[in-house]
Amino acid sequence: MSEETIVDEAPSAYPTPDVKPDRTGARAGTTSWLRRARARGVPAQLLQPSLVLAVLVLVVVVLWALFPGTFAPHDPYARELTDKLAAPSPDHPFGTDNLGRDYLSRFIYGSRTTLVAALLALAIGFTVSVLIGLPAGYLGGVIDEIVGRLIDIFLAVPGLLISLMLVTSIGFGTVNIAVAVGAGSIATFTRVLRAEVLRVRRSDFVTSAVHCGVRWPTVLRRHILPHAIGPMIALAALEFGTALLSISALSFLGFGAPPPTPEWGSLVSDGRAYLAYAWWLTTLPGLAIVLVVVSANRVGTFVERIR
Amino acid sequence: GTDADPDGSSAQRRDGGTLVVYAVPNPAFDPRQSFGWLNRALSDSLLDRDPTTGRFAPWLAEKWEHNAEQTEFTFRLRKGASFSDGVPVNAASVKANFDGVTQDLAAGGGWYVRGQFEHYEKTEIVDDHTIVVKFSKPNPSFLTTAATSQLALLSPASFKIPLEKRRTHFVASGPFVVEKYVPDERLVLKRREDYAWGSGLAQHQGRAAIEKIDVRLVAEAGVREGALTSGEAQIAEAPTVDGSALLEKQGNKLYWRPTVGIPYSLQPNFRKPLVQDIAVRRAVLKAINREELSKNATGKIAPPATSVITRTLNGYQDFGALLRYDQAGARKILDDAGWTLGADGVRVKNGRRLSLVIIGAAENKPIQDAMVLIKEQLKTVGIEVTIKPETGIGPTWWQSGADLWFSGNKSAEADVLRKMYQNNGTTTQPWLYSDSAEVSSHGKRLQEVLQGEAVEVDATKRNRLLAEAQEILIEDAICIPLVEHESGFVAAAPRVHGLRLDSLSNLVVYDAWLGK
Amino acid sequence: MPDTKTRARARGRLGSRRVSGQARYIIRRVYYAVFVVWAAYTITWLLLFLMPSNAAEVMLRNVSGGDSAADRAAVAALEHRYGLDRPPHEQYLTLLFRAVKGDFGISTATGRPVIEVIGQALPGTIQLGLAGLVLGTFLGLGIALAANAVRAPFLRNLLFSLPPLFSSLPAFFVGLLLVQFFAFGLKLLPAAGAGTAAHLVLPAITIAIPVSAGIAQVTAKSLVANLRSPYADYLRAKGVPHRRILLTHAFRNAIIPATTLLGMSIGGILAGAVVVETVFSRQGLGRLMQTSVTLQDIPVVQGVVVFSAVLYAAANLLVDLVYPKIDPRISIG
Amino acid sequence: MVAESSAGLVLDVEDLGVCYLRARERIEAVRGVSFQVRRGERLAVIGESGAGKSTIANALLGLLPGNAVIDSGVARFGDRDLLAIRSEREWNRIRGGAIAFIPQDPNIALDPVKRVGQQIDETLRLHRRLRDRRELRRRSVELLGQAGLPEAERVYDAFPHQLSGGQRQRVLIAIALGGEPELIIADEPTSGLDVTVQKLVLDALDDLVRSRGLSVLLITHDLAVAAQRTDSVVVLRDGRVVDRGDTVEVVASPRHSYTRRLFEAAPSRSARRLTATPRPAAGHAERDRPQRPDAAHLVTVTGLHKSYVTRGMRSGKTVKRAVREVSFAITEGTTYGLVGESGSGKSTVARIVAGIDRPDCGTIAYRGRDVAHAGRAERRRLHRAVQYVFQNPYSSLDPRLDVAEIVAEPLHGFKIGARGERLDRAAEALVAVGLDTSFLRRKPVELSGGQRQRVAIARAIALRPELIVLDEPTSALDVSVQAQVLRLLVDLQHEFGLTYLFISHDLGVIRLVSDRVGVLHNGALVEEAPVEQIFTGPRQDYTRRLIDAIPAAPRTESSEPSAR
Ligand SMILES: Nc1ncnc2c1ncn2[C@@H]1O[C@H](COP(=O)(O)OP(=O)(O)OP(=O)(O)O)[C@@H](O)[C@H]1O
Ligand SMILES: Nc1ncnc2c1ncn2[C@@H]1O[C@H](COP(=O)(O)OP(=O)(O)OP(=O)(O)O)[C@@H](O)[C@H]1O
Ligand SMILES: [Mg+2]
Ligand SMILES: [Mg+2]
Ligand code: NI
Repeated sequence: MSEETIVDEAPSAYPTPDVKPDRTGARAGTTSWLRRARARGVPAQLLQPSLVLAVLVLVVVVLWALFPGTFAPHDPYARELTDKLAAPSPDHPFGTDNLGRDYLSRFIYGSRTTLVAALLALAIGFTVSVLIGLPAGYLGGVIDEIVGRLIDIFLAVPGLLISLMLVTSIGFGTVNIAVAVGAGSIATFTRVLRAEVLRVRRSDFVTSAVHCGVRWPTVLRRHILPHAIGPMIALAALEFGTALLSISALSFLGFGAPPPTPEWGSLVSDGRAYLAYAWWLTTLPGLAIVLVVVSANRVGTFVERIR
Repeated sequence: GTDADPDGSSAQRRDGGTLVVYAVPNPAFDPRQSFGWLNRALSDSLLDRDPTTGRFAPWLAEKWEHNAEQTEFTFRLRKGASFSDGVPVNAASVKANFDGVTQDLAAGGGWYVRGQFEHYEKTEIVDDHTIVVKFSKPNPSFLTTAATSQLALLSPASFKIPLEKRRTHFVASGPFVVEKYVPDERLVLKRREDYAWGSGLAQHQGRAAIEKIDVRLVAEAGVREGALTSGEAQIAEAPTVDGSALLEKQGNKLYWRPTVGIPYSLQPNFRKPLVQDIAVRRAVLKAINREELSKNATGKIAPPATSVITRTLNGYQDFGALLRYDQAGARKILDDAGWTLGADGVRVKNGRRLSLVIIGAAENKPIQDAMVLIKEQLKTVGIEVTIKPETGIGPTWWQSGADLWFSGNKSAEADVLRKMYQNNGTTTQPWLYSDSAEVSSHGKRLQEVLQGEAVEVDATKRNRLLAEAQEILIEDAICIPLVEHESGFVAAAPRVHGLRLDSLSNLVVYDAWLGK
Repeated sequence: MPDTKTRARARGRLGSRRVSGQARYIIRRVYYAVFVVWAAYTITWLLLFLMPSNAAEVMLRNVSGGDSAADRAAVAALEHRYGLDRPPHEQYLTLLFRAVKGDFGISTATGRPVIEVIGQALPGTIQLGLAGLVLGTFLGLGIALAANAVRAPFLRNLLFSLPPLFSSLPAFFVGLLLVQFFAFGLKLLPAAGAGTAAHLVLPAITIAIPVSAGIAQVTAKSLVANLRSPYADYLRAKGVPHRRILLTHAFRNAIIPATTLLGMSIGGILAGAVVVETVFSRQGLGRLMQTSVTLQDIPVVQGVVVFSAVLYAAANLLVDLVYPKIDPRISIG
Repeated sequence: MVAESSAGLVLDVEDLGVCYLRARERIEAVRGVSFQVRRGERLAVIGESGAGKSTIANALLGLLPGNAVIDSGVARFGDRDLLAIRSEREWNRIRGGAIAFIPQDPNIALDPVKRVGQQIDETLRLHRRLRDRRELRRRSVELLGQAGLPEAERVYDAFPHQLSGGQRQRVLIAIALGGEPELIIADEPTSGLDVTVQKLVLDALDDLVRSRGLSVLLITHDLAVAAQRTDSVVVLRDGRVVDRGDTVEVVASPRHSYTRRLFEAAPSRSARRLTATPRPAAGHAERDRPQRPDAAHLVTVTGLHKSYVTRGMRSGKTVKRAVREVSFAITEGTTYGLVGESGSGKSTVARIVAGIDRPDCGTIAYRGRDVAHAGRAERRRLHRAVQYVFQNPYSSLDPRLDVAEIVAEPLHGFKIGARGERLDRAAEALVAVGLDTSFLRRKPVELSGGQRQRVAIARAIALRPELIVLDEPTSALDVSVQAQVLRLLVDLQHEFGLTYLFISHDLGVIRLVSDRVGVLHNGALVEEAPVEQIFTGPRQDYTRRLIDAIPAAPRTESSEPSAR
């Protein structure tokens, strides 16, 4: 009857306009995301002011993390006895704390611990989920059933509580909270990956490959992973912001690196004692964290969109 | 202060009102298991002791006396006093209190009074209001302890409650009772209308002037200070050093008293090979600039320590000369001991880096700041320090692997030294030092002195023994004293009158009243 | 009237099928909720069982309060008292059996039953969570509707960028900022504590912000999709004005994913409570968690985690039960 | 041509031009289109997919998407120019009122969370200004009755998901009537429906239009619908009018070559089985047709059952019995056609026969060996002999691989030949399906639908299989492309001696390629016979309806696609 019924989903699903068959070929939704990015005119998109700003912020912070010594105006541990609890000034843009230490320098040095922790958390979440989610989603059966249930349960307990429980067991410190946050994010990653694998696995080209006698490790490597990894990368970009927040929160609660090592969360927490009369100690690092997280999320949504 | 009327005048005393206190959350307020101003609001002791003169005053006991050997202490109890559960304060209930100590000791508690009860024999009831407490050996420090909250009287029923639970659930005879307790959030105290047994040092008799005390338990000093500034609270407990200066400028009054007992010190974990080395401990002792700690971390309310006990204690002697900041001396000690400076500025000996872990209370900002400063100071002589902030550090701190514990101790008696440093062959304090020569240059002398001091009835002789103990502890750097931390530190709004601090430097609110 | 009679009959026919379907539906959802709680309990037990530190020693040091060392005998006694010396599966089964009866053990920090400690913390968190949830829901739905209603591109972009901004705000920062501004600056609201409605305002706002971010994001996205969907096109072709399409059609449809999210955001609220209750010194599950972690009070940590799973399961059960009322497509089946 | 009387003119469109702006690209969707609709007239706009039909409808309803620009034209409707209306409020008065719209897919056009009654009431509220609930209900139920729904009361209180597609489409008709329109614009009003329901709905619409004297602008690509149910026709190609006039005239003698091709490409009721194109070089002996009755059965399917269990997040466990008790046999070298409407279980059977899925019970004997319960090695051997071509050429090719890799995949999978050899065989297969080797390095994105399906077929034949299961291999393709692919399949069958299991929902297509036909209905095989017998003497009502659904455009002898 009709040559248009390409969309053979259940009738109750409401396909949005972009699900409509698109004769340019993007229809399967599995096109290489880079190619699609180019086709959609990424250069123009890249020039959005908010995106440029976000990338700039991230670049600055990454540079801070890489070469804190080059960017910090002062030694993060040096105390200037005459400048205790000094308000922000050109010399001390973030002011100084009760020991007379330059807070901006401490923040810049804190970028290293915090960013490294966030990246470590991401790496753990990502790697473990690939190790679990990929075979589970592909092989199905009992393994997948168990993994699916585990994900359900871990999602029922907030990630932060899982992290806290792990911190209780493995102790405090930057690496430990990174591990705990990473472990807390495994469920999120695995859920997305598993869903992607299930989706790709059901697609005709995978069925076809299996039917063509291709063995399963090859199917995983050649057909499934390349298609399932796109959403994972986008998720990782978004989860980076979340990991930053969780790590700052744990550090704020006092489970991070011991003093005097600066961390973003503990800097805000240290300033709390002077909340009533030294606003800069909480407000400025706080704002800076917000800026970085917003930037990370902005870039994350961008990556997700061009996927 | 700028009050036209001194606080002592009772002519202007106003009755009633609610006192809002922003206090540090404390998981316990049982006087026998904790310190703090709440102890004195909720419980009474047999005696009181003037913090300045050291004279005893009657409280629940009208009269007291002891034999010459100081092994028998007789107390005549005041009539009419009662615990808030209705049980009278009489011979039987007081006996239950002393017997309760042994019970607590057996259950792993009662640490504060352990020294005083090592030779406890029994309590005899003479009549309904007279008891005799008997020890098998002289106990010269007993009365001093009896006059603190550490031996506050609880209703006999309280001893049936397990120790852990008793931390917040007990019945005593104080001027206030707990009306409502929300852990970590709020504590509401209500005055006892029938209270009529104030201490002899109190400025008034009868019930307290303040009807209710609304205690908000807030961990952040900044918030506590803010609440006082914004008028929400009348008392902010433990303000920061910098904050308190500001609060005072705003017209608030600051109350504190140097602590009594052992000043903030570094206690070595003698299980760790690095601090077993006497040279290392001595170098640490010399390389610390106590003036700087006091000036930049703990504030003027915490002067540099001059001995291993505070100057407020009987038996204290000034060893400030031994505790002088002496970088060169520290370097020399280490050089002599074979610790050579490595490439990274940290000393090494036999391939072992001179790297120490210091553990300290995470929730205490001055301690954290002081540890940061110590880290810097020790670095200049080639000792690396890692800070380990922890909450609720207890006896197992040495299991955390730390080399040094940043801590202090409250006690009204110099006998606290014995409690801390006696090494009686048991394994109750496995982190303590051994008497071996490499650890101590005085052999078993310290133990002899401590055991002798405990039973020495003659005050002059006893002080001499105590002085020797202090000297050994400092010379061998078995305790590395830092600063005499403040105690009972609060900032109060100008309208709060009648606050004072007791012999254990705890704030007493019984006499307080609220002006306009 | 014949009209209403046939109508009643028609309703009845559809209705009776729905009842039996719904009974089965409810049983299934309850069963699932119980499963989630059991599994959460088991997993936390497993994780903590693998934990290196010794619960009995932690307990003893809290009891003694000073610094006498953990006596081996005392530790052994405690271990025996808490059954820590028995084989793992036996421990697990006894504990599970006790947990079913509401006994989650004894808090090592306070010596009180965990269930009592949690029970004491619960009202504070429920109060805070409900306030945050209600505030967050209204804020989120408001933002989503406004974002789809306004025409000015600038305002529209601004409203659409609010949810991602909100979800990037660390709760500890928002809380401190609010305290600084409203409590210390304007002296309008108390900075910490609990008790009165005034005490609830700032923490509730802090906790509502991430909740509203999620709801606004999902609802706004869903509204956009619904407004672009064929039925919205058709409504336009029917001559239905935009505002009516938005409010009476698209909104009803967009609420459906938001409802699911509402159930899930319980987890977020509990996680937020850890920070918010700490910042505002309120008693609650979150604060309890924070202090228990620092004091290594293992039974309480486990209790809170399990309890958060209970709350999550309960909230989602509730959502599942109202779901058929919102989405008629669910009711039969 | 159209009579030049302006009397009774309802809609007069002149020189309509619309283009879409898309990422620095200008797509000219409609150019210089003019037509008129008179009172009581039914005008068909026909054309291939993408010809611009919907664009015209949307332009006339003021519903063009934001990136569309009207370049030129006037559309006089009464005293207004529809293209000049800018005010949203004015549009809302006209849409659903004087001009009613019936959308393509009834399954997704109704608000899923509102009762059907409320959605009819809405039109009455907005356009007839009715407020009283009881009155609204009475009128709505009446409209539902007029739209041909027997259980109007029940339908009024139902939610859309509780109705069938046909019922929903009639609800849309009722809504259209609610505004008392002068003109109904219907954009492919039945293409979302099953063939068997289409007729019912169109009949209901026809009756109403005739009894009320309404005008209809019917957009369709279904030539049979246009031929049977409209008075005049406009043929669109690439946005331009290529042919127009009285329906009967245009259908009888299409003037434009495009129109002719449009009609020719569609398989018809009277079409015959295609035979292979005679190739001079082919060394194969022409096979006898119809099949030798004594030929061996390659595949024998007996008592096949298959159920699907779905576990929804909220809806719980549901069991769908997709196939029950299906038995048939395929003779070697022939094509077995499996026909049935959407959801009848065709793909399920196909996947089981191809060894992709296993049946719940029943046996499949391949050359006498049971494969339904075979082990791994056995199934692997089966896969070599049985290849599968998917319905959707857009999803069955991995977009990341190039054509060479795709076609060589089975060779790779079964470890046949060395690397270079595989490439040669892939190229060979590609040539066999009529694509030259320059396609080897292309990615699927760079191919048209027809080319993709050829690649998929090339992949299937690369292994030289015995049986190819073709699951609706042409239903995603345009009619003209469909004809080419069908011809290719027949030629390949001849050349390689292949056996086909050919699946389609279109009996017309089945007739072109099959020797024997099975009719599936709700998972059961309701009828099974040689192809001619199905057409000459269908025993089941259902089969008859399927036959009726084949486009029935009258055609000349020359329009037979098979050139004998
Ligand atoms: N929103 C849009 N943006 C860009 N191009 C569009 C848009 N809508 C349609 N087109 C293009 O305009 C042309 C005409 O499309 P239109 O939808 O009118 O075709 P149609 O004849 O209705 O096709 P079908 O039978 O598939 O519905 C096509 O090439 C299509 O790709
Ligand atoms: N994997 C599956 N899980 C659940 N149900 C399924 C699955 N595959 C098919 N079904 C159901 O089984 C029935 C038969 O499906 P099948 O795909 O065989 O139909 P079909 O005749 O090929 O339809 P179409 O023409 O739409 O392709 C349908 O009702 C379908 O919804
Ligand atoms: Mg169209
Ligand atoms: Mg199919
Ligand atoms: Ni004054």
